[in-house]
Amino acid sequence: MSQSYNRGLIEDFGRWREFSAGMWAWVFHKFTGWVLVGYLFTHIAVLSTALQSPDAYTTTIRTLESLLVVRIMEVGLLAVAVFHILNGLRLLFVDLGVGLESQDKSFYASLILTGAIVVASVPTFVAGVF
Amino acid sequence: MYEHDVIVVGAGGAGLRAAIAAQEAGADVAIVSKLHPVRSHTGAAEGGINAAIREGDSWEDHAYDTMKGSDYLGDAPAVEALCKESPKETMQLEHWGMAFSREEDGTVSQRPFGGLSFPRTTYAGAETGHQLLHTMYEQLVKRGIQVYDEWYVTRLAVTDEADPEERTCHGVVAYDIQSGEVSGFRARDGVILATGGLGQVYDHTTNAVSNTGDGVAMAYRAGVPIEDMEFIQFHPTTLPSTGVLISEGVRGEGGILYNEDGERFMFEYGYANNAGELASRDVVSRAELTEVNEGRGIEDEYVHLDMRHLGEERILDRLENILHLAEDFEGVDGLEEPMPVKPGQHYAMGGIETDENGETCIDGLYAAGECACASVHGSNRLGGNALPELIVFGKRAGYHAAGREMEDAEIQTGQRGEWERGEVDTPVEPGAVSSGGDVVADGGERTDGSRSSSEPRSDGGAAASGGSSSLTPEGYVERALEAERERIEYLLGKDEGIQQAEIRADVQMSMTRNVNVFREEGGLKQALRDIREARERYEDVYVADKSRTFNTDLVQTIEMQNILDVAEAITLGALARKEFRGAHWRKEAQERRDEEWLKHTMLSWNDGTPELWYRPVILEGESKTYEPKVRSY
Amino acid sequence: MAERYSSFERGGRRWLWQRITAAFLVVVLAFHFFLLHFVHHADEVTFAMSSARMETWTYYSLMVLFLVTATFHGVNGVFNALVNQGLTGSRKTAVKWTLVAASLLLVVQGIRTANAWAGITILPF
Amino acid sequence: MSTQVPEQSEQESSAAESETSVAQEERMRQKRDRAQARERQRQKEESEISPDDEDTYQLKVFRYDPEVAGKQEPRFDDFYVPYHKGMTVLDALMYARDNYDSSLTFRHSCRQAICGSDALFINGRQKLGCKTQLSDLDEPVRVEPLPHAEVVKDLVVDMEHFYDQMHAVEPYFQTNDLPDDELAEQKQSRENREKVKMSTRCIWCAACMSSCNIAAGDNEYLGPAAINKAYRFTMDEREGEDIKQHRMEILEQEHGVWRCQTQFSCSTVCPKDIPLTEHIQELKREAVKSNLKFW
Ligand SMILES: Cc1cc2nc3c(=O)[nH]c(=O)nc-3n(C[C@H](O)[C@H](O)[C@H](O)COP(=O)(O)OP(=O)(O)OC[C@H]3O[C@@H](n4cnc5c(N)ncnc54)[C@H](O)[C@@H]3O)c2cc1C
Ligand code: HEM
Ligand code: SF4
Ligand code: F3S
Ligand code: FES
Repeated sequence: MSQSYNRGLIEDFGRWREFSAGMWAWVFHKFTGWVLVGYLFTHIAVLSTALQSPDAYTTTIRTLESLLVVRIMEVGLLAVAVFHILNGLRLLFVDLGVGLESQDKSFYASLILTGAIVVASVPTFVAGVF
Repeated sequence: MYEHDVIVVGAGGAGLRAAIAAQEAGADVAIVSKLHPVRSHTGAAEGGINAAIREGDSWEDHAYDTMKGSDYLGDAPAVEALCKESPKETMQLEHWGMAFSREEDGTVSQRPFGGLSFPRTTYAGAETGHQLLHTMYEQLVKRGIQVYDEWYVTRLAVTDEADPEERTCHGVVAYDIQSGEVSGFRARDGVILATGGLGQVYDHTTNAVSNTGDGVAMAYRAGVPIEDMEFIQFHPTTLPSTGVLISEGVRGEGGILYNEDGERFMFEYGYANNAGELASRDVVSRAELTEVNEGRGIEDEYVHLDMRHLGEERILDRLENILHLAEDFEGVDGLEEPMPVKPGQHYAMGGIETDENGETCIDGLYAAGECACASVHGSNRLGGNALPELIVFGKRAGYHAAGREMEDAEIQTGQRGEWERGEVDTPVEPGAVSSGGDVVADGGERTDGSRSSSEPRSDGGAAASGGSSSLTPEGYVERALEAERERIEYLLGKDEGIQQAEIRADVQMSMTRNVNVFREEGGLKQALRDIREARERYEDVYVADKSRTFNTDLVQTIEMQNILDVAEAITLGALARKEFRGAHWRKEAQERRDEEWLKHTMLSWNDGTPELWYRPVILEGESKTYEPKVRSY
Repeated sequence: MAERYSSFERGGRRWLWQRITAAFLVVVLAFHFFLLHFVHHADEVTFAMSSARMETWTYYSLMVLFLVTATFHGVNGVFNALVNQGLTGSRKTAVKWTLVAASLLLVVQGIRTANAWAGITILPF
Repeated sequence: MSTQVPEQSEQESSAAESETSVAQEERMRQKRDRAQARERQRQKEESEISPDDEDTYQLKVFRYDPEVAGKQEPRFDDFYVPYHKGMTVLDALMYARDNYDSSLTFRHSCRQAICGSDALFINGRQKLGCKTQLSDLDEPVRVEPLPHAEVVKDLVVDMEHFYDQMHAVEPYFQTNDLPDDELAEQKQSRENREKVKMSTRCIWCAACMSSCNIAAGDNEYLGPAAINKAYRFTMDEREGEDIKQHRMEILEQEHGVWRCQTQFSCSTVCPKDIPLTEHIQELKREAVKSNLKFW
């Protein structure tokens, strides 16, 4: 057909307001997955300071751990990891064909559980930085 | 111009089966359809397909039931062909993978249906038509048969001999709804009409919005007689706002009908003291309308069908889909409140006259499915007999059009000298309006280009004028194409006038008021006057949407003419037939009159002045004659 | 019809491995987090402690396996995501090998670190 | 059931006669009055429908026409439609078209959720117009063409791509063991028919395809409806093992089942309640299983 109106990118991605549970789960899982790979690379980079000398390693870790931002980022990392794990489990069940009818509920459960775990572990994470 | 051996118009069950058969017979076939095939209304059929496939059943019994159900107005050769071939065709569907419901032993399930002496209705849940339609479309995809979908066929390209029986059909003209292109389709071997029902003639119907009787009207105007048009089946329980069917199952399980005053009117007013709500479709429909007409209807429109007393458990178990239908389409919770219902148009028994091979009297023109009348249903169709009709006669028409040898037909088509002429006293002239001026909207124009409307006109350029018979087949298609282009340009060019929606609503209302399950002379005449007036207004019709892209306004405007011609034909037949047979009831004559009326009502367009005549019914079957009996169960 | 799709790739294996690694990671990642943030607090980490753990043969192999699975899982996930977003043709091939290279680098670097802790020097790097 | 039993027609006429009483006339008079009142009401409604009317629904409808000046830039038009109980979005659109603007264009046919022509984007959800009660929606009711499809005009979208995907999975029954007797069926167990039952209900409305973000991003992705169509045959025991293998190969290709990221929107919007995600997931497992066999 020669003439037709293509509503373009906005059409494709501008509908987030209308996303349903499964789509949000997908978006979050993607996001957390990427953050985790990113972290994995940085993590190994930081740890490799051990190759220089034991002391370099210990000081790097100690300095980093004494910074509040790093602690906060760690909490963030925990949130990301916990959500990815929980939703990952949800997806594994979906792949096995278990509980598909309550997929939206299990997504909300992952969210709530993530929140709870993160809040509960904040004290442990920030302990000693102040 | 497009060219194929066989052109099938319409892609419902009948059209798809015809196309597959024509291809099997070696033809290059194409389907032209105003809807994509899977959108066809065959998909709405729920009940099932009658086929004598089991031990203890026989095609003879099926034929007997069908003939009895038809109130002895079916033609035996067609009825017997249907019943003999239905088993094989039904199994063919099964072999194509159709998902029929199954018995424990893996064979297909059958259920009892009204008017059948054996439970021979083969079904697939409550969605037999959907499964049938999709299974056949799948075969179409497999075979790579070409489909021109969303092409609206507007006119047949037929030669213009004075006698319709000498005419030949060379193709069709169609309008591409998506692009606005008008094009000719030349059919080297034949055109098969499979355009389905005509429910949109009424304002309340179980039929789809696209069931506007196009095929019947086009064939009629091209010269093919149309048969038994007055026989329209009404279903007593349809939802008022949409016409969605509420199956007989509700009443079967014990559902009760109440009027506005909460009276169980089937008994209280003695419409059917024995059977009550379970009386036959026509009896219940008439009872409901009597209630409404006498002021006891709810909102003067409908009655209540109540199933609450059956209890939630039983309803959920047996009638769950009914709950969904009432909820989705009427916003009513059947567990909490009674459901509104009223009678709705359901099926047209009549249609394009064909023989049992699907051929019309015009050479190269065939018809199958609901638009055709080989006459298997006579004056009343049995539930479950339409789907087998699609596959049996669709296939026959397909083979025949593609040139496969067929047994000679016993039904003779066309108007023959020896057959009785009919007379009917009409308050206004039926047929084409002959007002002066440049009006192409209402029909064709003379082939010689003159547009003097005082002379008879016809669609498809079939006016008898010398010289043009020398045209080549392509020439005829070309000429029809020109005429159609002109009409479309005219409609789009006109800037003011009246819109089709208004005329359509008026005709539909009048038909529902006057040519419904109740028919009496005064009402029928009123309908004819209304139709006449609508025809006159249609002369001034215009299309407000000027776009060439997906112009549904234009399509509906063209459909409107078909609605007019078909509505008039129904009314003329109803006015002529003074008896009560099958679905046709006349106040003036409330019994069946075999001495006088054991014959088909035939109507020929006759270039704009409809002519009524009668053809005798063929009751002699292969090995027995079906003697008319009282139709009681 | 189906011809359009004649060149198919058996994506099924990678899909399956993504699930298998995920299932493995659930356990190990949880263990990892728990051990390094709750049992031992991160700010108390020293080379010596890490070293002490790594010298245990089982812990060492678990961590290497952890690294390999996480890398596969993460990188494969990223690659899938890009392919799903419409990455095709030569760019796809390029990205694929870049990712493979990056993963190798990561794994090698990770093992070297672990070796440093564990005091293993047999490997050439 | 009869048309010929004489008592019945007598009953009918006697019922009619005895009712021609004073009461009956009174009824008829009331009925005429009511009809007139309704007619007046209707005219009133048509002449002065205003946004604040209690019994009207406001529709915001997407309009676009490549040829008509003023419609080439997409816009939303407001229509105020008088409401009656049971009115669906499709009814409202038809009313607006027949009474206000005959160029308002949308596909529709059956009005009963079986033809699949009127899947629309209604208040942010893919729904069938004919199966959506106005009373279930917040006002104004926003009606748009299906997202992720090219708009032909107003609410009509180009369906070709959807049809291509449906056709790409060899959507027809294939078997090697038909019974020799043309009058005998090829048996199928009840369980098996039950298993494929939901998948056979698809009406090709494309709501699922429109709701799937993956399908939006990858034009070659078969999409939930086509995969479901393939499921219908793959799981049918009447097709043999070799054909199943062949079907799995089609499904496993790059743009096949693996593309699905289990977003579930397809299952959420399907008007026929087909568990699409479940079917896709089952096929993924089938694919893995059949691959394991060859490892
Ligand atoms: C609600 C309902 C339930 C039913 N249940 C049963 C049942 O249980 N058992 C039974 O036996 N029967 C049943 N029937 C009757 C039966 O379904 C129909 O008679 C039958 O499906 C008609 O099929 P068809 O192929 O003739 O037409 P349709 O399926 O209506 O197809 C008509 C085709 O023609 C095309 N077309 C029309 N006009 C044009 C044009 N001008 N140009 C191009 N194309 C055109 C359309 O696009 C469409 O593809 C039922 C009917 C209804 C309405
Ligand atoms: C701990 C348990 C984990 C579980 C259960 C898990 C589960 C999953 C699953 C099931 C997927 C596939 C989603 C899909 O294809 O539909 C996935 C994707 C992904 N995972 Fe994990 N994962 C875990 C840990 C990790 C870790 C440690 C990383 C980082 C290295 C990671 C990075 C990713 C990435 C990048 C993706 C791809 C996301 C995308 O689609 O864009 N995951 N995960
Ligand atoms: S699967 Fe459901 S949503 Fe998708 S096309 Fe079929 S009926 Fe429509
Ligand atoms: S929405 Fe799309 S991602 Fe899968 S579950 Fe449905 S196809
Ligand atoms: S009109 Fe047919 S599905 Fe809605």
